[in-house]
Formats: sequence, structure tokens, C-alpha cells
Amino acid sequence: MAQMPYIAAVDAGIHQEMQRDTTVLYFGQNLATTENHAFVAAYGHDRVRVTPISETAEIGIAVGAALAGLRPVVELYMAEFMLVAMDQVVNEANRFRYMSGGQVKVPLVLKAGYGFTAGWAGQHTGTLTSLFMGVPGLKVVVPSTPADAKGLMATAIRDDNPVVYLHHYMLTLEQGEVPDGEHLVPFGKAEVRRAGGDVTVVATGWMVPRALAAAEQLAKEGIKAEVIDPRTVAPLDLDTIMKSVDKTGRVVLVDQATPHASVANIIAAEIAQQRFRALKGPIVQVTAADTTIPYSEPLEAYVIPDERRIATAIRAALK
Amino acid sequence: MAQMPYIAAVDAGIHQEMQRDTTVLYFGQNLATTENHAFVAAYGHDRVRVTPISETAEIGIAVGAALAGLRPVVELYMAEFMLVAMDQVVNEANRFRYMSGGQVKVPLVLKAGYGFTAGWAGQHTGTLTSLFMGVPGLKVVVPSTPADAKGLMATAIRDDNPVVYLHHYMLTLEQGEVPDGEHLVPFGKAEVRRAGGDVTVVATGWMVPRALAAAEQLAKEGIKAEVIDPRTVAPLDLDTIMKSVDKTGRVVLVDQATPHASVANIIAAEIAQQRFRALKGPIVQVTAADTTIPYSEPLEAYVIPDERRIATAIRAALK
Amino acid sequence: MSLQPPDAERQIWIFTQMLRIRTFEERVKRAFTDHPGVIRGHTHLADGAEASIVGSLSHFREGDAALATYRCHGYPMVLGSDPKAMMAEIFGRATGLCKGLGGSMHLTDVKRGFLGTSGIVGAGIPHAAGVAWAKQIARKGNVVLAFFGDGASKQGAFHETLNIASLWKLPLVFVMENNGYNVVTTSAQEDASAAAGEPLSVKAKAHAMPGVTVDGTDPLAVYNVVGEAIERARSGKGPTLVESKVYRLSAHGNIIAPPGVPLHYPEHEAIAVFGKREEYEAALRGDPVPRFRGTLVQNGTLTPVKADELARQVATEMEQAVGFALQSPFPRVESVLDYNYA
Amino acid sequence: MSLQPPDAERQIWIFTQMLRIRTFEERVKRAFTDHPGVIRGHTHLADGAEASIVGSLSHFREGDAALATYRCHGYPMVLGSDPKAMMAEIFGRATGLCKGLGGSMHLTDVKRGFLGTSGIVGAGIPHAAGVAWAKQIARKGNVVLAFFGDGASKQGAFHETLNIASLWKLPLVFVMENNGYNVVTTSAQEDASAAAGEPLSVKAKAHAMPGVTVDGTDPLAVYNVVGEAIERARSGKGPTLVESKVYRLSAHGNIIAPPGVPLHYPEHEAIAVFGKREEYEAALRGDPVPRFRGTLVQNGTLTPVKADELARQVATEMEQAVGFALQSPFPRVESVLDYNYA
Ligand SMILES: Cc1ncc(C[n+]2csc(CCOP(=O)(O)OP(=O)(O)O)c2C)c(N)n1
Ligand SMILES: Cc1ncc(C[n+]2csc(CCOP(=O)(O)OP(=O)(O)O)c2C)c(N)n1
Ligand SMILES: [Mg+2]
Ligand SMILES: [Mg+2]
Repeated sequence: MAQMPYIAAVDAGIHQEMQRDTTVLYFGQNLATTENHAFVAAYGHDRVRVTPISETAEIGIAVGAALAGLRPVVELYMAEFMLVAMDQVVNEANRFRYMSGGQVKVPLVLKAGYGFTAGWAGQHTGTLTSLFMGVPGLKVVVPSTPADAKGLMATAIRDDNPVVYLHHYMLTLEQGEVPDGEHLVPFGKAEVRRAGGDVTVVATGWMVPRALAAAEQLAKEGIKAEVIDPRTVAPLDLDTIMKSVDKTGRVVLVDQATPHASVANIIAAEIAQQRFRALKGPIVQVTAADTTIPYSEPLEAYVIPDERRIATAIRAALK
Repeated sequence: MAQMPYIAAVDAGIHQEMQRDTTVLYFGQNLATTENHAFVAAYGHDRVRVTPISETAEIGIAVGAALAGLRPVVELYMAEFMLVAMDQVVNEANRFRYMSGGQVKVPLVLKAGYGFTAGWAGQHTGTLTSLFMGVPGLKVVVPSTPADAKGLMATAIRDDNPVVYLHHYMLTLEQGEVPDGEHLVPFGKAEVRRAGGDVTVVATGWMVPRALAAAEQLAKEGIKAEVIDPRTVAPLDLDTIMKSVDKTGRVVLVDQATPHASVANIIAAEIAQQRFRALKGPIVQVTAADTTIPYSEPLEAYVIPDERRIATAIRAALK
Repeated sequence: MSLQPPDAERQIWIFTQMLRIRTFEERVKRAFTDHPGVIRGHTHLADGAEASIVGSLSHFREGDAALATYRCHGYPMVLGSDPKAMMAEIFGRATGLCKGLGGSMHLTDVKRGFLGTSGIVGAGIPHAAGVAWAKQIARKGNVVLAFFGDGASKQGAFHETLNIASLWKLPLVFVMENNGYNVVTTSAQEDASAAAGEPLSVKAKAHAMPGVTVDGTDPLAVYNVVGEAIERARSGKGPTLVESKVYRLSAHGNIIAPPGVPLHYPEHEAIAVFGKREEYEAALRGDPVPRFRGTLVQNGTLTPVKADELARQVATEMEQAVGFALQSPFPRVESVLDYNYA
Repeated sequence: MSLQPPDAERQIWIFTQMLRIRTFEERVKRAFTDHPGVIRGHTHLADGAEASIVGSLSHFREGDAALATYRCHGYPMVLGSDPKAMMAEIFGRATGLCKGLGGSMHLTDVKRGFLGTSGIVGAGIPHAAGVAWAKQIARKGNVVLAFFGDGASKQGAFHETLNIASLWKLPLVFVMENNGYNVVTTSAQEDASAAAGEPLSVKAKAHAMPGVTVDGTDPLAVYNVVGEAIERARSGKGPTLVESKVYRLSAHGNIIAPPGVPLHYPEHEAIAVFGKREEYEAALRGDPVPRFRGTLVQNGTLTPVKADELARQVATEMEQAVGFALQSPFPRVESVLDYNYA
């Protein structure tokens, strides 16, 4: 075990796989521009390259390299930058295997940060997870701890399908214990971050620490909240969520996205269809306000779910 | 009132607005290539132009024209073609008003067909509605009848915000009564296509006639299904849906999209949060199978919700 | 530098492949009337581009790869795919090249180096560059051919990819089949270079890449120009943009209509939309298939007798392809979820 | 054809605007240390590009429009926006140009013809073409200036827009501010033309459009070249691509870090990443602001006394802008939902 920041753990996951598998490529903008760049020094320019600002070509090239048997990891920095190349993400990478009747596989990883609500204003701060979720052929990963950041990256690279790997910018420097050596975190296995029998709270990314803080606070009021972090939303571990709902009958879903573009809606819908009988009350959601993210600090803070709003929602869910 | 096919009604809506407002532009690929093209003949090349296959520029140009006070309507043909320009749709057109502190407005219409499950295989058949829904600043329209096709197009053109206008390819030639002369259908007003007190069925686009057929069939079994067509999903008329749920306590949501990328999830989540007490049973969903659309006819038919599956779901919801 | 022209045997092979593509697609087209409803969705024919396709693929080696668009029947045919499996795919059968999941627009035959197509204009171009990256670092002298249309050069993906391919000296040849139309839009109506009377190969200048224009109806001219580009790519000198000028002899595709309306091929847009019948008929007179037959017969490479025999053989082959496809079963509906994930 | 050079008064105006941009941005940069936390997110400075910005906008008329990128402080300043409102926007205050909703990357001042910016590279280029379409059909001889960086020319939107603008002869001038870097990537590392030693203006050749390269550190050279392009556009002859060569004198932007870490400006990438201190210092020696001051003093257009007085006035103006911004209130949180929809 080593202490390291979340962002270093992401790199550690890429290094782990690049060392063991020479077919893994890592490329994107503004990396590998000098010979002493860590990845260039370790793996060379055959496998590590800087690209122009050409996301459509970058991701399209990853699709082609994958078709040819390689395992590309594309550095995209911010999830929004995938929007200029969205067709490659949700209508190419994920389609080729199916349309070819299983002749090809397209193992690639699209690495992008999201949710940078730190003064980046309207175009660089989105929580776009639900855009990629539910797209057949695609997998979507949202690590919330350094350990998962490493383990999910490694699993994403070994996966034979296109994976959108979304790291949360607000967690960039969060420290955590990360297993040394080979570390893999399975897809489709949620983590119960805190056990509790009164209410089921589901959160991803940066909302996990905020939900845990709210649960901590409520514990003082005798409320036992169970906080679940799905870790991957496609595949989504509904079993763990449903088991918790069976136990608590109360649900609060926390999501940094806007109300009608959230993963929370999908989880709520699954619960409302599969566990109606177990529910003792409404499925409560805590999401961002329905707005483009404002630049000004107090407004931005007002828009995003915080410990107080989450705690209030949990109390409401228990009424 | 005149009988006309759905697709002609869409054009009628554009003509209605281009005649009354000279700031309305209509452009896109493969139109206006001859002088006798109906729109060229009527409005000339200042306002009607053919574009290259450049969706990013096409939609970006629409944004700019709108910033400059015009009202562009972009012909995009298929919703998937917006994916190569997704940033312009969900991160430009919809952001400029907010980021400028209200200095500008961006009135434009992105016209695209969807859901063409008629042998178009994996890349041209998607039901992408939920990709555009829930994006602050954007409105999303899904007409299911010729009358609405005309009236919603006219309203979309008059709206001062970017509107994604999604017409359903499978409805292209459906005939219907369309009001002559000026016809406008308000946004955010759902239509109750069939009244009934036993179960609330919500469907959009091509799923509306299929849901109505299922309701018809169930009527013979004495089941009274209320079929609601939201017509616009952003804004979404939750009042009409909730009123119906208060009455029936039973809900079936029909959606041509895949399970975790549907509008149905969003409606289900709203009901589960707002109307838990009114619900008598699980919120049942009927969606497409979780797959890229296959080319082969029997497989394609198997994937898409049909009358039989909808009827079965309604019976289940009443258990 | 100019290549050795192909020897007589190879020229006959080229002609045979052109004939096979043409005959296969005539059967595809006929199926719309002979067997209504058997072909669904949107089907695009390569008639008029056969010389360009075969001339380009004549240089294909083990380990090379080709990628194309929805207009994709010609390439796998030349690379050795079984017409039976191709027709079965277009008919949506379990015996199809892609098990009936892809259809006419998405023929794929990985074993033969045809890695697939995108139905989204321009989207396949970067895919080819990605494959070329793999070939480059494998250092086996393999190349990749990227086939696409003139209209595709107006999609950002085209320029983004040319820049990277040139910068990285990828072993890649961009073959733009310029048939003068993007559906019902002429190049001059959508392309600034064309409007200015310039060839579309000029676009290579924006990316420090050689750009060449060739008569795509002459298989030997294409053989030579694409052959040189391939040599250049194999030897590590980087990519070339080849503009191959062809004329589409059918409409862009069959009519677009929802089920219930029988699908068919309308007249070519030059006539149906622009009323330029002479333009179309001139193209017909220059039809590359009979023209190359004439050349080969004239210079004695092929006797009329042998040519007719070839035609009969090919006709039988394609007749059998149709029969096979019609008799083949549809896939089991239970298989519908297979292949979304590996 | 070559334009009349600007008269003495106009040259002094040009110098004054250059000085105002520089001084304003020095205050923005200082705010990171003087007032930690007051500026959030990502801020990009135009230092080094002032001559290009002012030279280009010198020809701006009533009804003309300009659009730019996240690196947008210079343009509205020249067009008449109040530095107080600009600084207040960058500080996120209710009195800001955009009510604190946009911040440094999205300055917009519609009344002055500055229609806004996109923070997505290349995305603003087609916006400018859309505005140009509106100007074209209004037939008032107005033009649009689209400002963007060298790296943006690798985004498909750039080529898609150049093609349409050329085809439609839009009244548009594309001003590419080539500062040699896309963040930490040099042009030669990402651009095939640059790698081949060609100017980036060569990209215009792909779109039958004139392409010109100009020394963007010389305001009079830019005045002339952009002026001619604007004349061409006003007279209906169509767009021009102007590559204006500048050097960014600060790092790409302040460091990127989550809250808690104090933001600051690192050293320029030439030094911090490539260790090319001499490259950077040569650029500093060519700093356009003192250089143009020198020229004007030397040729007697400006006396040193007047120049110093100007500097003092501008310093005071910007000092007041900072004071105003600091004293301004934040927007009311209740206003957060305003302006999503009109
Ligand atoms: C991004 C995108 N936009 C539009 C379309 C619709 N479309 C399909 S084929 C085609 C014409 C392409 O023309 P060209 O590239 O010249 O190829 P051709 O069909 O002539 O061989 C168009 C516009 C598409 N498939 N993808
Ligand atoms: C589509 C997209 N990809 C990546 C980025 C991240 N990014 C912001 S600025 C920038 C560099 C742009 O370089 P250039 O166009 O030369 O402009 P400069 O900053 O040098 O003025 C990059 C890569 C972005 N904003 N948008
Ligand atoms: Mg064409
Ligand atoms: Mg730059």
C-alpha cells in the first residue's frame, strides 16, 4: 500500500498495463512532447504520441488501432472535448463488433476528467456521465478513490470493449491508499462505502465524499445511512443497490448532473420497476440545479449538491 | 383541415414561418440544389442554401446566424448526424445566452429524423432523444401526428431558444388532419391521446400509435388505459402525467430507446419522487432490447417494443 | 518513377474482378424487383467505380488492410470474400458475412483484410489511420487503403486525419472516389475547390502531402497511381491523397421510405434532379467495364470468346449467390444480444 | 494594392489600445498574487498578441462583428468595453460584463460587436461564419472577424468553415493568431505544414481562399494585411485566411488545480517544458508594446513625455478597474437560473 493522489493513481493504472502489455498505446494532446516525459521515456514513441487538437481523428484512430489488435488509451482531458467527436464514441467504437457479427473487438479507453466546478464556467464543468451510459457496446467508469482510479483503469485497459473512463477533476489531489503492484478492480461491482440500515444513498465521483460527510453528520442524529458507490455505471451493479433497498426501503440518489440528464434517473427507474414493494417512501434525488454552470463562486457553489442539501434530502426521505 | 402525410406537415410548418418572418433561414445538405426546389423558389438563396457534409459547421453557422438575429432551421436528416457536431448542440447553442449574462439569444431549430428501424442497421436507427433532454438551454420536440408536426415546427421556429426537432422516420407517410393556415402547438403541453382510468401509459413518437393499438386491444378485456403523448420532452409536461397517475396509480412507460438511455427513465424517476403515495404498483417500462439495432428483419422487429409487448406490460402493471 | 504495368494474366484478373463486382451489384439491384422486400434499408452501388476499386486493390498484400464506406460491395469481392456470404448479408441471413447484423452498408471480412465500414460520412477515415499506426509499428511493410467519397472531404474528420497521417508518415493511401456527387449535390455546389475549377486532390496541400488526380475509370491508370502511392507508403515516406475520378452509374441509393412502400432505384440524379441526361449518357458511354473489355480484346490480351466465357462464369457465380442467399435462414432472434460486447 | 497607413493620431490610438490591453492583463496576472482566490478557473492572457489584435480591429466599423476564443481580454477592450466591467467579470461580480456568469473565458459585449467566445477549440469559427451570413444578406458592407489560434486549425470545424465561407463568399476574415504553441505542444509537433517548414496560411489552398502570413508583432503590418482582407470581404470578394505570427509572453494559462491550491502563472512552456530560454528571451526582446513605443518616439509621432503620460493614464484606468471589481458585490444566488432560456 502506498499513499498517493487520485491523479497519480490513474497514471499508475496506465503504467501497470503498459508494462505488462506492449499492445497498449497512450496518446492525446499535450503529452509526450519531450523525451523525458515519463511515458515516452518508458515506452517510446511507437506507443506514446502527442496528437493535434483533433478529437474526432484521435478517437477514430483509437478505433482503428483497436480493430488492428492494439489497446489504445486516449488522453482527452475533459469530457466535453469528446462532444466534438461524439459519433466516434457512441456510434463507431461501440458498433463495429456488433455490425461485423462479432468478427472484431474494439478494446480502447477514453480517459477524460469531468465535473470541474472550480470556476471553469459553462463549457468545461459538465457531468456528462449519462450521455455515455446506456449506449450498447460501451462501458462507463467513474472512480471516486485513488485505489479505484488505479484498479478501474487497469481493468478498463484489459477489457475487450470501448470504455469511457471518467475521472473527477475535484478529486484530482485527494490522497488515498493504493495497492502496490498489480491491482485490478472489477467492473459492475458497487462498493458499499458506509453500511447502514435506515436509508440507501447512491452517489458517484465527487458526490461520494459529500454523501459520506452527510451520512457522518446524520449518524449523530441516529440516522444510519448506507452509502453505495457503483464505481462503474455501465455495467451497473443493481444487485448491490437492490439488496440495500430491500433492507432500508428508503432511497436518496445524489448526482452532480442536471435533473433530467442524470444517472440518478436511471437508478431510480430501475428501483421503481424492480423494488416497488420494498419502498417505504419516495425515491428522493439530490442533483445539480437545472442550469449551465455559472462562473461566479457563490452561484457555482449554490448549484452543486453539498453536504447540507444531501443531509436535508436524507431526513426528508425518512419522513 | 387538410389530410396530409406527417412529413408534408413538417414542411408546412417551415413554410408557415418562412412566409411570415423573413429572418427564418432553412439550410442543410442535399436541398436547394436547383432553382425549382420549393423553398428556393419561394424564398431565394439568401435564406435557403445547400451545405456540404459539414454538420459541425452547419450547426455552428446556425448558432452564429442566430446570434446575429436570424432564425435558422437546419436540415440534418438523421439524428445520428448531429453526433459529429454534438458540442455545437449541447455545449454551444445552449450556452451562449447564459454565459453572456443574457445579452444574446440563440433561436434555432435542428431538424432531424430518428428511429428508422426499417433495415438501416446499427448506425442510422437510434432513438437519441435522451441525449438532448435535460441539457440546460435546449428544448426537445417529438411530434407523433401530422398536426403536431406542423404546429410544433412553427412553435420551434418562433421559440427564442435552440430547439432539437425530432421527427420519427417510421411516421413519415402517416396521414392525418392538419389545420390550414396558422397553426401552433404549445411546448410543454402533453396530449391525452386516449382517456382511461385504469393505467397511465406514456409514449412518444412511433410508440404512440403502438401504445394506442395496445390500449385498443386491452379495451376488449375491459382494461381502460390512458395514453399520454408528451409531444415535447423538454419542456416536459409533468402535470398532465402526474394528474393521470393520481387517477390510475398504475404506470407503463413505452420508449423506443435502449433501457438505460431512455426518456422513460426520467419520467419514471419524476413519478417515483413526486407521486410515490399515488402509486399502486411498480412503474413498468417497455423499451428496446439493450442492443445496437440489427439489420436482419426478424431480429430488428424482435428488438423494438410492439403492440403485444406493450399490452403484456400493461396487464402486468395491473397485477 | 512509374510502375511496371500488370502482365496479361493480371490484367485479365483485373477485368474479371470488375466484372464480378458489376454482375454482383446488378443482381443486388435486380433483387429490388425480382424479390421485393428481401433487401431493406439503404443500399449503395459501386457501378462505375469498379476500375478504381480493382486497380487500387491490385497491390494488396497479406497483412495489408482496407476500410471503406456504406458503398462497400466492391472491396471485399476483390479481396476474396464469398459472394454467397455477401449476398446473404445483404438479404439479412444467418449465413451472411456479418451474420445478418450489418447488412449492405457494413460488409466486413476481417480474414481478408477488409476491416469494415462506417455509414457515417468521413468517420471511417480516422479508423484507417489507426490501423495504419498499427502497421507502422509492426514494421512489416504493410499499408492501409482508406476509400471514401468526394463529399466526405467536407467532413472535418478528413482534414484532421490527413494532417496526422502526414505528420506521422503513416503507411496509408487515401483513395477519394470522386463521383462528382454527394447524393443530389454536385461537387461545385458544396466544395470551394471544385467551384474554383480545381481538383479535389488540392486539399492535400493543406497537409504537406502529395495529392494526385487520376482517371478512375481506367484500371491501369489507377493501378499505376495508387501503386506508386502504396510503394511510397510501404517505404515509410508517408501517405498520399489520390483523387480517383469516377461516375456513379446508378442513383445514390434506393429510395428512402418506411416499410410498406416497395423500395426501388430511381433514375440517376443528373437526370432526375438536374435534367442533365447528356451528362449521364456520356458517362454510360464511358462505362469502365465494357471499355476495359474492349481494350483487352483490342490489344489481344483477351479473345471475345474468352471474354464471353468469363461473363457466363461470373453470371453463374452471382446467380448462385442469389440462390444461396434466398435459401438461407434468418438468424435466430435469441441471438440478437450477441456481439454487443466482447 | 496596399492601404494608406494610419495617420499619426490613429497610430497613437493603436499604441494606446495595445498599452491598455497589456496593462489590463498585467493587473489580471497580478491579481493571482495580490488577491489570491479572486480569479478562479482558467485565465488566458493575450500578452504578445496586442499588436495583432489592435491592428486587426483598427478597421472595425459600426455593424461589424468579432468573435474569439477563451483568450479574449484584448478584443472587447479595443472595441470599447469598460475595463471595470471586464475586470468585474473576471472577478465573478454582479457588475461584470456578463453578470459574473461567464468569467474570463467568455467575455461578451454585444453592444460593441463582440458577440462572444467559445472555450471549445475551433467551435467559435463556424459561429463567425453564421454571423457573416447575416451580414452578407443584410448588404450593408459589414464584415466579421474570427480570431482563433494555430492549434485550432487542427480541429475539423476550421476546415469545414473555410470551405463554406469560400464557397459562399462570406464577408469574413479568419485571423489565426499563430503563437507557435498549443499549450505545451509546438506547431511542428502537431501540424504537418509546420513540420514541413510551411506557413499555416497554406491551409487556405485547400479551400480556394487567399492565405497570407503577417508579422503579428508589427501593428502597422497587421493593419495593412487585415485591412486589405477586410476590404476584399466588404466588397463581396469573399474571405481570407490571415496567419498572424505572434509569441505568447506568458504561459498558456494559470495552473490547473482544484480549490485549495492557490492558482498562479508558471513560466512559459518554452522554458518550463523545453528549456529553450533563449527562444523566450528573444521574444521578450521583440515585445510589441515597447517596440511600437520605440518606433513612434523615434519617428516623432510620440514624445517620450506624452508616452509616459499615456502609460500613467492607462495605469490609473486599470487600477480603478481592479478597485471597482474588488468592491463589486457577487450576484445573488437566486439569479442562478436566469438566462438559461430566453
Ligand atoms: C455525418 C453524415 N452526414 C450525412 C450523412 C448522409 N449521407 C450518407 S451518404 C452521403 C453522401 C456522401 O457523398 P460522398 O462522400 O461523395 O460519397 P458517395 O455516396 O458519392 O460515394 C450523405 C450526405 C451521413 N451518412 N453522415
Ligand atoms: C475541442 C477542444 N480540445 C481541447 C481543448 C483544450 N484546450 C484549450 S486551449 C488549447 C490550446 C489551443 O491552442 P491554440 O489554438 O494555438 O490557441 P492558443 O491557446 O495558443 O491561443 C487546448 C488544447 C479545448 N478547449 N477544446
Ligand atoms: Mg460522391
Ligand atoms: Mg497557439
